[in-house]
Amino acid sequence: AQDKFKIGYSCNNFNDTFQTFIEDYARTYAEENNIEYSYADAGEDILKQQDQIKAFITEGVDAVVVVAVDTSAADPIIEMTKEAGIPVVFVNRNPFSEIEEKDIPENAYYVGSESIDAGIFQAEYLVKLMGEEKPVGYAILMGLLSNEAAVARTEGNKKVLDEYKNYKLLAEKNGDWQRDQGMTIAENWITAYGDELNAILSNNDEMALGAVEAVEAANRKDIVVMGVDLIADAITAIKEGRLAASVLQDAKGQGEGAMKIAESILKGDEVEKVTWIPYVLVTPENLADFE
Amino acid sequence: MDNQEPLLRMVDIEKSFPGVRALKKVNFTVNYGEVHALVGENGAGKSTLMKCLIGIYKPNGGEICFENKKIENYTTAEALDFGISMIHQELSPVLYRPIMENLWLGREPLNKFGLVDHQKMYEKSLEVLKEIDLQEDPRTLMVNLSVAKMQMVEIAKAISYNAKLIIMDEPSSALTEHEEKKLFEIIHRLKNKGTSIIYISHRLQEIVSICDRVTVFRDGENVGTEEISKLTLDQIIAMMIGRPMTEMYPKVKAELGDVLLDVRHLSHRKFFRNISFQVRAGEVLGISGLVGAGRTQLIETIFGMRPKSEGEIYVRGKKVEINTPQEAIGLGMGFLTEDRRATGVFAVLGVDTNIAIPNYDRFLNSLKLVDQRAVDQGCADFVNKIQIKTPSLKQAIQHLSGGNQQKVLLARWLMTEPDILFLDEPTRGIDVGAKAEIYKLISALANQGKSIIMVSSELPEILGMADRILVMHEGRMTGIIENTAEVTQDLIMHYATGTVDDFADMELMGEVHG
Amino acid sequence: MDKKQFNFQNMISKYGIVAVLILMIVGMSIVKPSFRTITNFLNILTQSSIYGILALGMTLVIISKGIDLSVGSILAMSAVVAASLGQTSTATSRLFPNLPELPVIVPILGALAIGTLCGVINGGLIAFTGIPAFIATLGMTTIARGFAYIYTNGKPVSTLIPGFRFIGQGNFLGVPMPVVIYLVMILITWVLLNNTRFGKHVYAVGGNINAAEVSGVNVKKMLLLIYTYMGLLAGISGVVATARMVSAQPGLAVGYELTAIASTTIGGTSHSGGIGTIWGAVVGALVLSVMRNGMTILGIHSYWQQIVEGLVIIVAVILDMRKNARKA
Amino acid sequence: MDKKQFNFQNMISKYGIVAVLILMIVGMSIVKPSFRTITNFLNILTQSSIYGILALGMTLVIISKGIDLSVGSILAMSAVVAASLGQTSTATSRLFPNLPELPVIVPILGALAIGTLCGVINGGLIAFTGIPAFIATLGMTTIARGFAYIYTNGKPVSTLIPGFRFIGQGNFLGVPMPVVIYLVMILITWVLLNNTRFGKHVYAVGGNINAAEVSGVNVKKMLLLIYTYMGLLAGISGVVATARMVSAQPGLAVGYELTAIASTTIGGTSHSGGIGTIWGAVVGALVLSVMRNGMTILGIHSYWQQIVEGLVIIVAVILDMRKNARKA
Ligand SMILES: Nc1ncnc2c1ncn2[C@@H]1O[C@H](COP(=O)(O)OP(=O)(O)OP(=O)(O)O)[C@@H](O)[C@H]1O
Ligand SMILES: Nc1ncnc2c1ncn2[C@@H]1O[C@H](COP(=O)(O)OP(=O)(O)OP(=O)(O)O)[C@@H](O)[C@H]1O
Ligand SMILES: [Mg+2]
Ligand SMILES: [Mg+2]
Repeated sequence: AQDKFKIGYSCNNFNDTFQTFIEDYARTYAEENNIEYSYADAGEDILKQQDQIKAFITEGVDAVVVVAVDTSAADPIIEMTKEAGIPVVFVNRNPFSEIEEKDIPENAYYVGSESIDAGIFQAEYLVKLMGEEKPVGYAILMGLLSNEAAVARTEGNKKVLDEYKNYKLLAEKNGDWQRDQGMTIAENWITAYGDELNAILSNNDEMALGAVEAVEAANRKDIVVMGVDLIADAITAIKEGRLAASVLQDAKGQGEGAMKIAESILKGDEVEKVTWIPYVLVTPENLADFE
Repeated sequence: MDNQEPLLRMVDIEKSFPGVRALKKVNFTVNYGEVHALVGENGAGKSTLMKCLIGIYKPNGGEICFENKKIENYTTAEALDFGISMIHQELSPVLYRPIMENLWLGREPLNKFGLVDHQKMYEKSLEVLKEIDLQEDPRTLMVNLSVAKMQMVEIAKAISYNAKLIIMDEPSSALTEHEEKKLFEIIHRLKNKGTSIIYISHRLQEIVSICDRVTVFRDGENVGTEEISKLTLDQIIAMMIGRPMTEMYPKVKAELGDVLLDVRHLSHRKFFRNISFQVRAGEVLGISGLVGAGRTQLIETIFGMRPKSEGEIYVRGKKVEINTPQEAIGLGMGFLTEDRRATGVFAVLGVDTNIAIPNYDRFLNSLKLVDQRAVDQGCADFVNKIQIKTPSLKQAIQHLSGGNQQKVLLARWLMTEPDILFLDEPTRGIDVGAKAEIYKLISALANQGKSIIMVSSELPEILGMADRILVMHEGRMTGIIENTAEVTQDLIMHYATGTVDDFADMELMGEVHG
Repeated sequence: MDKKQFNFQNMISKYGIVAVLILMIVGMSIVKPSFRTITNFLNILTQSSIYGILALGMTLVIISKGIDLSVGSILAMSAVVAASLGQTSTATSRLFPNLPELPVIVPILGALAIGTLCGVINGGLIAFTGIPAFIATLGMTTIARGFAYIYTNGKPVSTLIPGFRFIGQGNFLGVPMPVVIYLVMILITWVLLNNTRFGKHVYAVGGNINAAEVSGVNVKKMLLLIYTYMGLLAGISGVVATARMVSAQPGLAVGYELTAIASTTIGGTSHSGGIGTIWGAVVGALVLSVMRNGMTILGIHSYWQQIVEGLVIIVAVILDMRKNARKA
Repeated sequence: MDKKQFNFQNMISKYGIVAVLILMIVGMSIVKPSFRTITNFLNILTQSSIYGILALGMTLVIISKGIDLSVGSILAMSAVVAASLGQTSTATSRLFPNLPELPVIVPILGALAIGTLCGVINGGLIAFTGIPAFIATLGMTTIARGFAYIYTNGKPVSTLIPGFRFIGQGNFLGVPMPVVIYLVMILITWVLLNNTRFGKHVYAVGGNINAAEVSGVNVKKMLLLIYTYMGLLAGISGVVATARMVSAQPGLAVGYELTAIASTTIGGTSHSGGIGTIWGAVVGALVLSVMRNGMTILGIHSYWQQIVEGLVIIVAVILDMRKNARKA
């Protein structure tokens, strides 16, 4: 007696600003397409996420969309959905990065971006800005240590910059994605490394904007700061020339994309196992396209 | 006799605390089967010596021989094994546990699986409680007992170790006549069994009646040990305070003024009913009764700590409703409570703060800030006036001897200059010298036109100080007596046990009305 | 039904928190039929098992007037140790590449050992240096967490031997294994607290440490043992968590200490020491997991979930207090 | 220099935590010259100001034998309120699109009001329902956080009027404004605790709540006021935090309550009530920020920083205890 699809969305952590954007788009899509939508926030707790998905299943959803708290612990989620006979679409964080597409379990799908790309884009742009001649000291502001994106983006930074012997990694420290911590850490780096420090690459915009405040307060506008996510504040900051660049992770593409995939599966359409939504580097030059 | 060597010999015991040398080369011996009294002023070092003996403190010097063996570096648990047990001056029950678990704490009976045998514990507890005549279910939580009953449980616990030596540090200070008699019976029984007892008390009468020998302490030194029969009370007192005592009860009849406090038909849902009395300016009203008579609850109700169920209270002729102690204090009342630890001291705070807490209003400068110099001055005055023994005003009160803590609390209330002062067992644990000082103060206050209501279980004190005596029995008033020369301890006991009851008729009427 | 009026006031003041729990369950069952399925009840029990086990130890800790803020970190530390010793030989990223595949008991014992060790350190610090439990365990929180990260190099440890899967997702007579383990630990801890000398002394230490001391209780040893037991339970929780996820992460169980403390406190254990029951800890943990499960099923937005959770904790404890109200 | 031997043991046992702080500063200054610059010291002070201000209130709370777990959330709530009332009219995403640009005092008062309100609720619950402070403030933690998210819809609030920039990054006679605000609050709280009747009663409530009641202290009113003051300080911290970042996020200051509690505890305030000083809270906060600053400057890896931080907290308190050691 059900003509409406019911989809459960399990968010890793709603205190992560970027996730709220993805979820916004997913929700909007559901509303516009007559899909019944339930939602849960795991607060960065894997077990809680499992429990919430179980509750979705109990409640009788037709599919679940999941931002995995930890991609290494996706197995139990896949298994419980398989048992319930419903598909699971992972979004944003990729549980299948280490396996071939054909090995992905039959009821599981992924929509998202390659986290490492964001780090690579930042680093490449940095090289473009600073050149290869003079020595460049940089530091990395990392997200929550338990987070795959934090690890992958940092890896992307290093992967590129390790190739250039003039680029020296001065420090890396986690600021838990938070702006205030980004600011405090940047203040201390500026003191510690002085003129040696030329760039701060941040795993997200929030921490990057904190670093921008520290840089300005110390009158060190020569320090290049970059973020990831392209949140509204970052757009403004790039426009004002305070932030050098950000990397757009396409929230709309991911949020809508995941819902679309889930809907298609339920309708019985043929869908790809993995849908890539590419990252885009956003700099003052191409900013206008994203406002 | 092979009793040449005493049961216990403590030689040259030294003990210091920061700022205080509590014991100065003290020697002390206890013979087999004797009841040995230990007396001295507050802070003389009695409890400290006993705590060294039971293993709570490690002495800084000296040696201890028990049963001819040198013992050193032992814990309380080991002391209990040697055969030494102790009733502590400061009550220390585990409040929210049953009586029986308190009794057997640390040596709970086990069954064959190594689990606690509750049934056996219950039965053994019944036996022990029977021995001290305490009719309580062993499963009752300690918190539901009155102070006196808690003390009886402590006594029961100490004797249940079947120790060779039992230390009793002021066991009777929380007891009334009835329990005290019980305690003496127990002591006699123990003595006949050959148990030795060290008995510490400030009630010197008791000592004369039950002890064999007495050791007197002054300022951390042993100033002499004697057969009790060879000394008079006055001699003991003189040894304690270093000079002869002049007069214990300096009671002068004060000029009686207006009625300050008028209590009419006051009842509490649970603890007492239909209590009426008046107190005039300059008058000392004594309240007497057996343990559990409800005296404490009566005062607590008047003072706004418990809700009354019926009756009225008039202060200076005006009807008042008192719902909190703050309101009571605002009406010029003060209340020295019975349970020093629970409702008296701020253990970790300094002597100064302990005295000044209700009084900061009078030490504010023009900016409404506390003038600490004035506070210190005010406190120092009282410390001198009632001879509180403390190394400094900042000393945490928990490090003072019990008696000195009591004096600090008294100073607290004297400083509020109350018109109506309630004193619940005001001299509990206080030495004779200081007692006399306190009586002098009470008298002086009465002379200044204050009303004093004094609850006391010490009949001599009531007879010595009160103008009139209100006696309670099981939550009822059985008499209000003018304290004339004809009034005897016996008479009061008759009222207190309910064998004489001036208000029996009224009670009946009350019943009909109720 | 005819005459017996249902009386909310009465029920609450008689049964306190249990009444709250029952009302929550009844209320949810009426609103959402999917709530009152056997599967869902087993889910709820499974969900409460991990912090439920922590709450058992926390009850002892809090009765003894202590606190343990480090249980979440110890859990994570134990979990990654268990996982690292329990990877299949085919796992892509093995922490110990040369380790043979071990029987599942080895990782389990490893986890319990590491949990116990952390507990011993906590207890030792508290007992022998006299620093407040709050500080000792706060320090342990960041230390154990740091080691968990270093041990795993910040990466999750996954692809575990099938033995874990049984512990996490298998069942015994229809009861999920995590629940079975929880029930066993409830029973053991209950006996420990109520029927052993150790248990009586836990109450004494918390109720009146002086009384305990003068009665010959070895207070230091007691503190050491209490935190050790807490550590052991954190280790057990770590195993259950690893088994449920069939993997372990160093960032696991952040904030679980608060959930465990909240469970015991909701269940009536007093932070002033000497008062508390295992029964209360179990009910408290259930209140929290019924609430979380219920809100997810009702589809309440996570922002509002936070608010409701806060309100429920407060209201539950207020109602429970009224039961105990004995002011004259 | 000749004869006066530097004696670590002695110094510690005399000055306790202050000696620890000095040793840390001296040690760092030797190892890293960049540490001993004026800028860096001002940085350290600025960085400690936010949780330093929280620690001041926490000192009162803990002296009164309470705890406040909600200060981080209250801070965040106040911060987003301040930011929402202080956006420029040109800001791209305005929370209140029709609000005119207000003088900076309005958002400040708004933040203080909201902080105070949360404090009043905490205090009211604790005083009038009698639930443990742990529970009341744990509930408030999630409630205030939830409202902060709902209020902002989960988004950061930024592009603020210049007045904020002055508070966050301006200075007064060369001293950064956050430090000036911190110093003023230290002074006010110090006078409050040491020179007012209120302060004396805080000690009394924590020292023995029953005795305080009998001595005419209005215990309920005291509890209400203590948590209210704590809420006010959280509001002030919220303003400082907003001003420093010239924006505010609902996820701000998670875990700051633990930092504040650790600061006071390192500074010698006792969780058993009645003991503690403002001075200690200041030193405790400095110990933490010197350590964090130092480790970042030394470039110690985040994983190891956690471990070092835990160790320093424990060791600092152990050393401080030895100063007070007066066990016979
Ligand atoms: N733990 C402690 N720290 C510091 N000083 C202490 C401590 N215990 C006792 N004192 C001091 O040692 C002295 C002896 O105290 P003690 O309690 O032995 O006296 P007492 O003779 O038992 O007095 P009372 O009759 O009042 O009980 C006192 O001056 C007291 O202040
Ligand atoms: N908190 C309590 N809960 C229940 N009953 C209590 C409580 N406190 C006291 N009682 C009971 O109330 C009665 C009166 O108590 P209490 O011993 O205080 O009277 P009292 O006349 O002041 O005696 P005392 O000589 O001990 O001061 C006793 O039966 C006691 O057991
Ligand atoms: Mg004594
Ligand atoms: Mg009494």
